[in-house]
Amino acid sequence: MTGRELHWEIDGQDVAVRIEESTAGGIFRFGEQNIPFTYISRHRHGGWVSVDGKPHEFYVLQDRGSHTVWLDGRTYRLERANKGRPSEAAELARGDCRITALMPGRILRIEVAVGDTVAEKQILATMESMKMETSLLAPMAGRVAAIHCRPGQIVEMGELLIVIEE
Amino acid sequence: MTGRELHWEIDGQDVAVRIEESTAGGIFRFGEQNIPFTYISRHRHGGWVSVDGKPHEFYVLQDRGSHTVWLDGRTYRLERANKGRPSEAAELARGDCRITALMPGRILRIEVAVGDTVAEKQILATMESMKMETSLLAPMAGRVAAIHCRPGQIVEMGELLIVIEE
Amino acid sequence: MIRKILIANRGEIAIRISHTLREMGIAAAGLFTDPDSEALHRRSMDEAHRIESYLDANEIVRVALECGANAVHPGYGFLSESTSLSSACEKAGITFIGPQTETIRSMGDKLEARRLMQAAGVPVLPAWESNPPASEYPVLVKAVGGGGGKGMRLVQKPSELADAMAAAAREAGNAFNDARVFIEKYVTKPRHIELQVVGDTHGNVVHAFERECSIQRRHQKIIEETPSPAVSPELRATMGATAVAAAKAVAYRGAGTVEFILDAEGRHYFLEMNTRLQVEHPVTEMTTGIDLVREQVRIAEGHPISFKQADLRQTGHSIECRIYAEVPEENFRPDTGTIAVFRPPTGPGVRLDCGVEEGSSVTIDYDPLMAKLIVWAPTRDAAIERMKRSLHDFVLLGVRTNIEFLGRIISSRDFASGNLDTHLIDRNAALLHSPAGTLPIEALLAASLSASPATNGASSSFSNVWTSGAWRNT
Amino acid sequence: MIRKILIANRGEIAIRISHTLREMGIAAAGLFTDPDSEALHRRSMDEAHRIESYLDANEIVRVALECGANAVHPGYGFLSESTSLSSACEKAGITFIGPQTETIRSMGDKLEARRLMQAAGVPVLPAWESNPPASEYPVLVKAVGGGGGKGMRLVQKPSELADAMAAAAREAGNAFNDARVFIEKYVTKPRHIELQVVGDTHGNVVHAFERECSIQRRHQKIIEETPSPAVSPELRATMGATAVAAAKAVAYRGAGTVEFILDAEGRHYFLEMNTRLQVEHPVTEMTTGIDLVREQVRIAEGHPISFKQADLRQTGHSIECRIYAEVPEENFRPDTGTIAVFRPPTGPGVRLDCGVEEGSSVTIDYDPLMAKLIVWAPTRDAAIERMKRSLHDFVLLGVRTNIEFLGRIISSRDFASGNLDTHLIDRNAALLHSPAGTLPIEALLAASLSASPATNGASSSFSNVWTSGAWRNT
Repeated sequence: MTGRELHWEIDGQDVAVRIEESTAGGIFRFGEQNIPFTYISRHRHGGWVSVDGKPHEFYVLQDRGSHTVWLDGRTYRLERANKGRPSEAAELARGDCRITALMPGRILRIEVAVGDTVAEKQILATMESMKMETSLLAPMAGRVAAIHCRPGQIVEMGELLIVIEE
Repeated sequence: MTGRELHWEIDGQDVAVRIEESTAGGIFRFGEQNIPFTYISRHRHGGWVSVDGKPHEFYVLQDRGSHTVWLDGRTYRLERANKGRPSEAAELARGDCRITALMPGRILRIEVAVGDTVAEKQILATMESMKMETSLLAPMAGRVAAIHCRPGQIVEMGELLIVIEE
Repeated sequence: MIRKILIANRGEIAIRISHTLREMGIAAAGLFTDPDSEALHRRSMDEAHRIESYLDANEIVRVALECGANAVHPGYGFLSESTSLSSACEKAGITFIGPQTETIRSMGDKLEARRLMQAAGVPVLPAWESNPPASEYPVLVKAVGGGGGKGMRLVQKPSELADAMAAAAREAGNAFNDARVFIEKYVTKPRHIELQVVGDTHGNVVHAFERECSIQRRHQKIIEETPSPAVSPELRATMGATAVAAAKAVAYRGAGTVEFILDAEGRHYFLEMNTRLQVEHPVTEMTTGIDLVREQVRIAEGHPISFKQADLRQTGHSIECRIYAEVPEENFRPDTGTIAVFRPPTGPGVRLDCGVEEGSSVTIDYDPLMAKLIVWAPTRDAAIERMKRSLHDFVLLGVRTNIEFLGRIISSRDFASGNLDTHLIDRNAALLHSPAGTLPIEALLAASLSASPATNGASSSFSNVWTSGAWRNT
Repeated sequence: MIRKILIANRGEIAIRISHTLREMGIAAAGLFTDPDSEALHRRSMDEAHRIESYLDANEIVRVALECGANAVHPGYGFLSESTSLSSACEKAGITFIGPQTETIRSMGDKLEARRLMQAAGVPVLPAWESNPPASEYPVLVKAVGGGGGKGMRLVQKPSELADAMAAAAREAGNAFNDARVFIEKYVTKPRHIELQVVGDTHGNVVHAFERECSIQRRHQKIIEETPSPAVSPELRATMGATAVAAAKAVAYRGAGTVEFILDAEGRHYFLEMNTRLQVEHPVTEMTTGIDLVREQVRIAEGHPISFKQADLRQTGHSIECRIYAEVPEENFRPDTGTIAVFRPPTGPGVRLDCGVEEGSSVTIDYDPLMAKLIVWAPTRDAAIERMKRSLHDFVLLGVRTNIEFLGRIISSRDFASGNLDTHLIDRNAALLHSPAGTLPIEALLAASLSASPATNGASSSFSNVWTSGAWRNT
């Protein structure tokens, strides 16, 4: 058996789990619980484990540190905890307000310019994705500090588009 | 473009082909023909190529030198040619007669012993596979020279079971 | 005699059409754009040709001529309801599988369609060109050339009308190149019921019963079924006769759909006519046994309809769920990605019309509809249970989907009761989110078994980890 | 009220039963042996329990008691027609989903079944215990306890009878522990037509029409369809009434099948009764809309049959192909291996009842049936075309299959004409082999693109490489 410890961030908490496993199965330690599991089979993206006599099918997909888990017909998203270091998200979330792309798509129009004063809910830009348009609204009143995109540009989900400062 | 030459054994002949390809496609040279092809997509076990404007889906599975090709709804079996060396099959196919397993399965009974004289079509052994029984018959009259299996044994397809000599 | 058909579409509908064509012994020619160069529909055709855009009628007709196709099937969406493709086909001497250009044109103009229907005795909603009586409010401002909720505004009181009409006209002008708007009576709890009709070149028109399409998000259907729990045999006969009258009024040719609003009092009103194959046509096929694509092709060849009204019968119940690449929890934003795991459900009464497979990319370029899951069962209750089971078994990872959201709607009490209307999802916002705060420990185990040693930082949205009572400490 | 059912079977049928149970809200408990520890059916259940053998009735009942299942579904094969399981269930107070033990016993004894059927007015073939008149030859020697062609001998003339009876008795004794044999009139060009019957505990019996099962290899059905092209409405009514009379004669409970031989003159004779769900039950489900497993469970719960004879109707045409891991070219020897590529067909009218997936192992331990591909279409011709298309689209690599062989039968002129009998495959030996001597150059390209640099020696069986005329030298 080999053992390893992992940390998950659940509800803002760093949760440690430990797996001791051989090829056939092992023990999953979580808090004070010791949960035996056995593998029924494995495949490229997951497998079947038997826990307490019940088979559970799972698929897990890793994408940039985020884990999507499909288990018995439901999907869960899990993030690894970042022991010690404050997370990037926490670093950014102060001061000005950053407008990011809500979905991957194409910027159609930018309705403001750097230096403009904007009201809350004012339309800043419009983007299109899969034949649908969405307007990006100012989440607060302020001044346009920066524009990081231009009309026609293809943007990824989460990409920084516009910065508003108070 | 990179090029490589391959040899296939087709109808007992060594047939040479040459592929010059880049990631997008290439040229397949066979005899005096030069056939351009382009990849539409690739996947783990094959892909789609466009030849002369027509898309062809294929899957290829390699198993011990043998290639199974699924192309457009039909399956083909191909063998690589063995340049120079005489094939193992040719080496063996003289003198005595070797009885091999016709299917993977379990040996049920062996009806003869080493040294026995057997008649043509005499039952030598019985094996079972997936609830079906098959008898192995002597393909010629002769003497049992060797028995390489025992009742209860699981055998692979093609495994040598019994040798009959003239 | 049609020998080769160019399918001027993509995705699941292009593949579904190709299935029938191959079964009819007709060659299926396909189209693909650069973003679709590896798309499954390109690879499912007997041949496929590269084009710049699925919206360029001249390019499509040119390809048809070059590849020797003597007919074009437009599918749904794209150019299926544009006169540009049907008239370009006509000029080129190619059969357009759909109604006459004139039918498409007149039904595409909501005001003209209203006039034609009224003249044919089809009930329509009260409508005005401007200033309806105050007693008629709320009213709906609608685009004459519109669809899909664009150029539409709900107006609660007369003082808001002028602004709403101006805004709607602007939107309509941008979207449809036609800024005309009109005002229609607003139905408070509308059900969306549509009738499938089929007409041939010999003057025969029959209807193939109704489809209930009330479950919508962003004015787009996501769950359809037939029979409708709201339609009695008497109402079915009445609405069927109305739909046939509507189709006869425009000498309808091929497969088409007459959409109605059914109000809370059970009155039905003509909404619009879709002059093409409908996304949700499979539920009609599952309950009547008709292959609507085969029927379209046969009618285009000049054959009479292969069945009579009296031959048709609704058997059992069928439900369709549209599987979208989208995130319902985030206002249904479309998602993109590469499908890493694709394991569709199987078994009795399950049909999948599908445009993707493992390895397929879902890009921003086109509609996020990936597949349609259709079930059939003898009763509505059994069909609901079958759909629940099938959605539960459907694994699609690599892009986010509405599969679990559909499962929550199908499992909801409102859906089970059959008491549907187009606002059901708006009213049940809780359905948008998966029940929060419960992470089964098996999911944590699964993630832990698969996690690589490296760590990344971010936050998770589960409020606690749920554990069953059955764990033993060892 | 049944809460949990132990499915005493494996593979596709165990999974198909679990689908219906899950849709009924009944827990599905499964069984697996060591060779099946990674089998798909084990993983498709709500829970699964390890056993030594699917053939040990006591072990199965013990598992049922331990896991709290209050019913056992035997599927087909294994213990489904053995009285050991039904009586062990009875003793343990567990519901056996099938007929009474006495029905299984009497129908399992071919002589007693004949007697019962004759008394009920069901036509049977002439039979003798010994020495039939010389004018009746050829005759068939059959095992009383037999099935699947074991203990069966065709005898052409009286002088061969004694030897044949001795050999058949020896074989029957070994196979069924019952050496009794009898002699039956041999039908030269027999069709195998069976009637689906359903009976309940309230004395109701209805039939759900026929299935034609004449396409067989090694006395095992491989293609089944309904309606039978040989059965006229009048014959259907007659055979249906006969089947109902047969079922009533044994107070039949649950779903069962009455098998008939239909001779070249259109006369039908009772062959045997299968007291269980049939492998080919899906074609009946596709054309009648009945869920036979649901009906079995409801009847076991004491409900009356959920339909009346007059409610039932055959709609359209359905064909089933059994997908085996075998090599038709090599006398149908079973093959084993791991499924490396599994891409089943999809689309309208296609159903797959399947026991494997990518990565599944097919071992020597059990029957090589991997899946059943079932299609439905409005007409027999359309169903044939749909089956051709579906078989063509079915990719299954890693183990050899009969998929292409099935495609050749389905595409044959004999099959299209509907002029079937149980010797069709023997008569058309050419169907066993794929058309030899033609290797498309694209296949050589595909192999070359995928080949690794290493070389191995062996020989290939293609007599030449086929090239189309379209290649250009560049």
